[in-house]
Amino acid sequence: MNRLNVELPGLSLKNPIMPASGCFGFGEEFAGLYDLSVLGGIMIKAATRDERFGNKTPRVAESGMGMLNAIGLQNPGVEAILGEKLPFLSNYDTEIIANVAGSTPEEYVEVARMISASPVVKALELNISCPNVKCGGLQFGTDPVMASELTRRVKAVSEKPVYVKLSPNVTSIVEMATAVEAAGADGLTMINTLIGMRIDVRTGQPILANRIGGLSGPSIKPVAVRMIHDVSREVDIPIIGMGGVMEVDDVLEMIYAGASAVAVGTANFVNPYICKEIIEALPGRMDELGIEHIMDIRGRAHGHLHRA
Amino acid sequence: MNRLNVELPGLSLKNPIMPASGCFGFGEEFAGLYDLSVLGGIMIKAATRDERFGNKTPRVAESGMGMLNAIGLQNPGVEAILGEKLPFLSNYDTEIIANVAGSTPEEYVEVARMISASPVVKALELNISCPNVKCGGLQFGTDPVMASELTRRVKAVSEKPVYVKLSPNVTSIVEMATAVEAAGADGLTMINTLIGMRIDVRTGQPILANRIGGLSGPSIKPVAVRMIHDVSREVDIPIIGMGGVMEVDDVLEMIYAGASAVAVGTANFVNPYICKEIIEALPGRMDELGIEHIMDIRGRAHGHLHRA
Amino acid sequence: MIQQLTILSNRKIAKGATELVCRLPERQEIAPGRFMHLKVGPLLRRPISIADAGDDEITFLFKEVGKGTGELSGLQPGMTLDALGPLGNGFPVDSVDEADHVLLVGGGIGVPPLYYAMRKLVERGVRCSAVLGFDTGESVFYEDAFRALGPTTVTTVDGTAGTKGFVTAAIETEGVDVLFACGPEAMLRSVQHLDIKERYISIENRMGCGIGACFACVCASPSGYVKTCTDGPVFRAEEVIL
Amino acid sequence: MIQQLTILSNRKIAKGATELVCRLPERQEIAPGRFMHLKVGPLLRRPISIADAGDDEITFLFKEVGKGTGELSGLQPGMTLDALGPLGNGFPVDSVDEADHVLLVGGGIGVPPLYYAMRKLVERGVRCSAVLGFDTGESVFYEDAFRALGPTTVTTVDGTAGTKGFVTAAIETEGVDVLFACGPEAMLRSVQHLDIKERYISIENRMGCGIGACFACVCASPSGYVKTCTDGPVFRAEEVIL
Ligand SMILES: Cc1cc2nc3c(=O)[nH]c(=O)nc-3n(C[C@H](O)[C@H](O)[C@H](O)COP(=O)(O)OP(=O)(O)OC[C@H]3O[C@@H](n4cnc5c(N)ncnc54)[C@H](O)[C@@H]3O)c2cc1C
Ligand SMILES: Cc1cc2nc3c(=O)[nH]c(=O)nc-3n(C[C@H](O)[C@H](O)[C@H](O)COP(=O)(O)OP(=O)(O)OC[C@H]3O[C@@H](n4cnc5c(N)ncnc54)[C@H](O)[C@@H]3O)c2cc1C
Ligand SMILES: Cc1cc2nc3c(=O)[nH]c(=O)nc-3n(C[C@H](O)[C@H](O)[C@H](O)COP(=O)(O)O)c2cc1C
Ligand SMILES: Cc1cc2nc3c(=O)[nH]c(=O)nc-3n(C[C@H](O)[C@H](O)[C@H](O)COP(=O)(O)O)c2cc1C
Ligand code: FES
Ligand code: FES
Repeated sequence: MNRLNVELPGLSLKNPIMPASGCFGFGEEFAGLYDLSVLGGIMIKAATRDERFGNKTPRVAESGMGMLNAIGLQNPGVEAILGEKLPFLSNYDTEIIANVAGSTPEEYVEVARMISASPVVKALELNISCPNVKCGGLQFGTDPVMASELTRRVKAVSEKPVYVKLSPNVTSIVEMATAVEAAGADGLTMINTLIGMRIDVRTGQPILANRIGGLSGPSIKPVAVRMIHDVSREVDIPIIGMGGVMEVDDVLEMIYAGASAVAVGTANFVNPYICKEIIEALPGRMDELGIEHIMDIRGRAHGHLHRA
Repeated sequence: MNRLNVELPGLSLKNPIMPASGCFGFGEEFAGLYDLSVLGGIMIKAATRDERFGNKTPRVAESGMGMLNAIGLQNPGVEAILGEKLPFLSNYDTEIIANVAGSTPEEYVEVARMISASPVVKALELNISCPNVKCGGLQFGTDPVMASELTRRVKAVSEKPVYVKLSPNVTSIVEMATAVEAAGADGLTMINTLIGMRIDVRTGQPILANRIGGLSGPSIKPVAVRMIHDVSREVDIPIIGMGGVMEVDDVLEMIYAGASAVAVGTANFVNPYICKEIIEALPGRMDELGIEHIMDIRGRAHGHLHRA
Repeated sequence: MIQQLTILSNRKIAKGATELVCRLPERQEIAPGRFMHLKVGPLLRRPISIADAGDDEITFLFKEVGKGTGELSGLQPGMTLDALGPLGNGFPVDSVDEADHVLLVGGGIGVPPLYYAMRKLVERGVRCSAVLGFDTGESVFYEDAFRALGPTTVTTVDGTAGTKGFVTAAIETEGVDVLFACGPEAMLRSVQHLDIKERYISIENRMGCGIGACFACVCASPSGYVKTCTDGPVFRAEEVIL
Repeated sequence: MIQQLTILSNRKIAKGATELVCRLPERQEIAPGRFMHLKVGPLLRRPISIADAGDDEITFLFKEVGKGTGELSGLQPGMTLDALGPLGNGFPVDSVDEADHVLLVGGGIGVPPLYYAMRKLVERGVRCSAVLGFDTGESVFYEDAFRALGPTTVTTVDGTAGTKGFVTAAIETEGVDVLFACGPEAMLRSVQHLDIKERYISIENRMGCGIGACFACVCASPSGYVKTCTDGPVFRAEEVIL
């Protein structure tokens, strides 16, 4: 019996673990370390219409148990991804989720249309929550009207199910979630990074060239768990949870809170084998806790279970 | 020359360091450890109209470098604070800031009226951002219209300057800040805690009896620095910064970001001597960095300085 | 009140029980039942009862349950440990009447503070007996040390050592004047109302500050609430509502 | 690629320079100029160049500047250190022509990888000379070790050892075929366009993953950008725009 498989719109996951977008590139670097086919899925780095070089460096700072990044959606552009990156990933038996970004609704639509047509891509992740780019990204993710309009337009052109990635930098994450659900989102992925800043006391200036960056890692896990918990009570579409997952118990916390699958971001930088290790550790930990199938515990923290 | 003094509405601080509300009780426990007169000020625990017993236990959980608390505004009520707590604090040469909370606007107004009349109290801190109580608290802190209305009503009765404590759980902290400034706030204190949740994987249930709690400590510092930075560019009233301050460089970061004084919360639980130690460490660190007066660096991260 | 302890030894003495002995930076008298608030890697400190103390030595006994206690168990002799304390109110070992018979009831990792309390009582010549409950034979510790001080009954849930059953079943209140108890909440609840004149129980609660300032550790009481860290952790049984 | 190194020694050898020698868990060949991504307390790893390596030993030289390097300096012999690596591309010590004259220019904490590079070149019989710049006499390290390998000039900014002035002032390009340089960005910028046939420079950049996946460490290049961690840290001088 497979105790770890999860069926989600467009995604037949052999286990609920996948690297988070932007934290695994297009898999190439990790393919040298372990067989990517062990992964439930891979959320690849954001694609924009054209190649982007991203922000100036420094692009990384640290604080407590958190990482601040301001990469700025550096990527080779959707055509290069289709031509050079996806063929490589097609060698692996794992579900590819393509992260779609842009500066204008038109760019999102165009990228979604192109990349969703690839047979390698099983679902889209609509990145309306990147805090590190001047135009686009975050403002779509903090206004429910803009977010639902964008979701509708992307859904209209996408050949694959669309998961919308929510920003935690909002007053009501539930309002955002229900808005994009009503607009046709097939699922949600949450959370993206919190906006943060570090200042170098020697210069008095922000450490990041972009001044602000996105906070990820253990620091944000309680925020993620709370938001997944609150949203999963109010929507009927599945949630892929993320935010500070470092070990197997963090995965369970997110699933108890209501997630159907879990993405691992920053932890890949600390231990590049982490996704594989968590997958291997899951069955043993489930035995200890008396969990038969991983989905048995989904949403158990709030007592009522979901369809999806 | 005093290199550390800061003059703010109602507050003549001998140095910019004070314990944050709820993290120092009413000073009694710490008075046995060091002379409270070394402190720039003390932000005392929230006062409500009547005694409150707060939430059920467990009230504390942990995550990464963060603490989750759900105390629930336990306090003896404003009359007991006036009668039993403030007389004790009047023995110390430090500025007392009274934290005002409530479930209804009427309760806030009543508490503010009563406590602001005490000669021991030099300023009020309007706590519109506590995530740990069912009624009141957070909803006043996430809606700019409610926040400004409440500020106006409290200002109308308060005999002392009013600082409004902002919640980070909003889409636009700048909007909240400018709204309460327009309503007459004399200053801002920020940030209160982020909302978070931890789940016990053995039970599948939230660790905190209140389910959610407020996240404080190093985990939230980059969020605090970013918000202080953004708000201080847009308002003319001073900011008392807080959120994850553990050491002297954290204080400097907040002042570079735009704070005029800094409160220390969770760190008091880790090291009850921390406020005193930071105050003692400041001049030496300022020497190393070539800072003559602490206010020389205020807001330097964004290049333009403020009045206030 | 912050002391740097120097690790002298750290070893597992039973299943789920590690004994950590440290040198105190200076001589001091520490009352049984008080605790130290220990700082290892996690943000907040960890409250651990004092299992024994001499002039310049202190002993803790702890169970590895998470990150904090996990790090405690990794401490090597020679390293230092940052301790806030001693904190809280202990067992009233000095005010017990010399003619009284004291029964000490401990469950699992609640046993350690009772050892120190019994040692102090016996030093004063007070008659003591102990009932100690463990899960299984492998988790029993300090049995001989207790026996050296007075009559001791050991119980295990699975019967692999001592009497089979819960500790509460082995309690004999006949002739007992004073009760000291420490252990899981269920055990405390069942000894709380025993027919013994004076009953003291040591309770546990998640803590923040450990010094009475944060209100994390409150416990309901007939008079409102009490704080575990400063009003306790040892309370008169009737002072707390469990 | 994650290795548990065992600390053999850890000592301050000059102002701002601590030498950490570790045992490798297994024999391996490590090219000079590569780095290890070390995990101590902070969340992210810390990139540190390899200052020397033998069959089963590896040496790092680092300057304490923050939490991560602070913790590195506290490691005691016998402890283990979690290291990801070796990572990146090093100096082309094996492809340098045997007839060439290699000049190695290092500044401050940029000096360590050059020692290992020079040792490897000299082993192959390549003619080498070194120019090493430090702040002050107290911060000079490895001077004798370099001299044992070939002609070495030391400079200090304040003139308290060697030639007074910046390292760049002491460079003599006459007859030099290959340049290896590592040091502060200002130094690299001034040696980047020296009139030497082949120039290799090792650059620093804040890193996330260290393996090419996160795009934290990019550097502008005439062809777009390069990643310091996988395309570098050693680059041909004309490949990067500083
Ligand atoms: C007054 C007092 C005395 C204690 N004496 C002992 C002792 O002598 N030996 C012993 O093994 N244990 C003792 N405990 C329990 C001990 O404090 C916890 O087991 C320990 O804090 C768990 O930390 P952790 O990081 O390993 O576990 P985690 O579960 O990772 O801890 C997470 C958080 O929960 C808190 N926490 C978890 N369990 C408890 C608990 N049972 N009580 C209080 N806080 C808890 C931790 O302090 C921390 O803040 C005592 C507790 C109290 C209140
Ligand atoms: C390829 C490479 C090789 C290096 N080799 C050496 C060496 O041999 N000896 C040595 O002393 N130092 C070396 N450094 C610099 C060293 O990595 C930093 O000094 C160290 O990471 C600082 O960590 P910290 O926690 O002490 O300081 P903090 O300032 O607290 O670090 C905060 C964050 O900034 C990063 N950071 C800070 N300064 C630097 C820097 N100069 N380069 C890269 N990241 C930085 C840290 O990695 C961390 O993520 C090298 C850097 C690179 C990129
Ligand atoms: C370096 C870095 C790059 C990221 N790039 C992207 C991205 O391209 N698209 C996206 O949707 N999220 C991106 N994220 C956000 C992560 O996918 C994830 O939502 C977030 O980091 C929280 O998870 P974590 O705490 O496990 O890292 C990035 C995060 C980091 C740290
Ligand atoms: C245990 C606890 C109790 C708190 N009680 C209050 C309170 O009564 N009123 C209030 O305005 N803020 C309260 N806070 C919030 C703090 O004042 C502060 O804004 C927050 O903790 C961030 O600072 P820190 O990271 O330094 O703790 C409390 C925080 C903690 C941890
Ligand atoms: S732990 Fe803070 S009051 Fe008891
Ligand atoms: S550090 Fe991640 S790409 Fe170089």
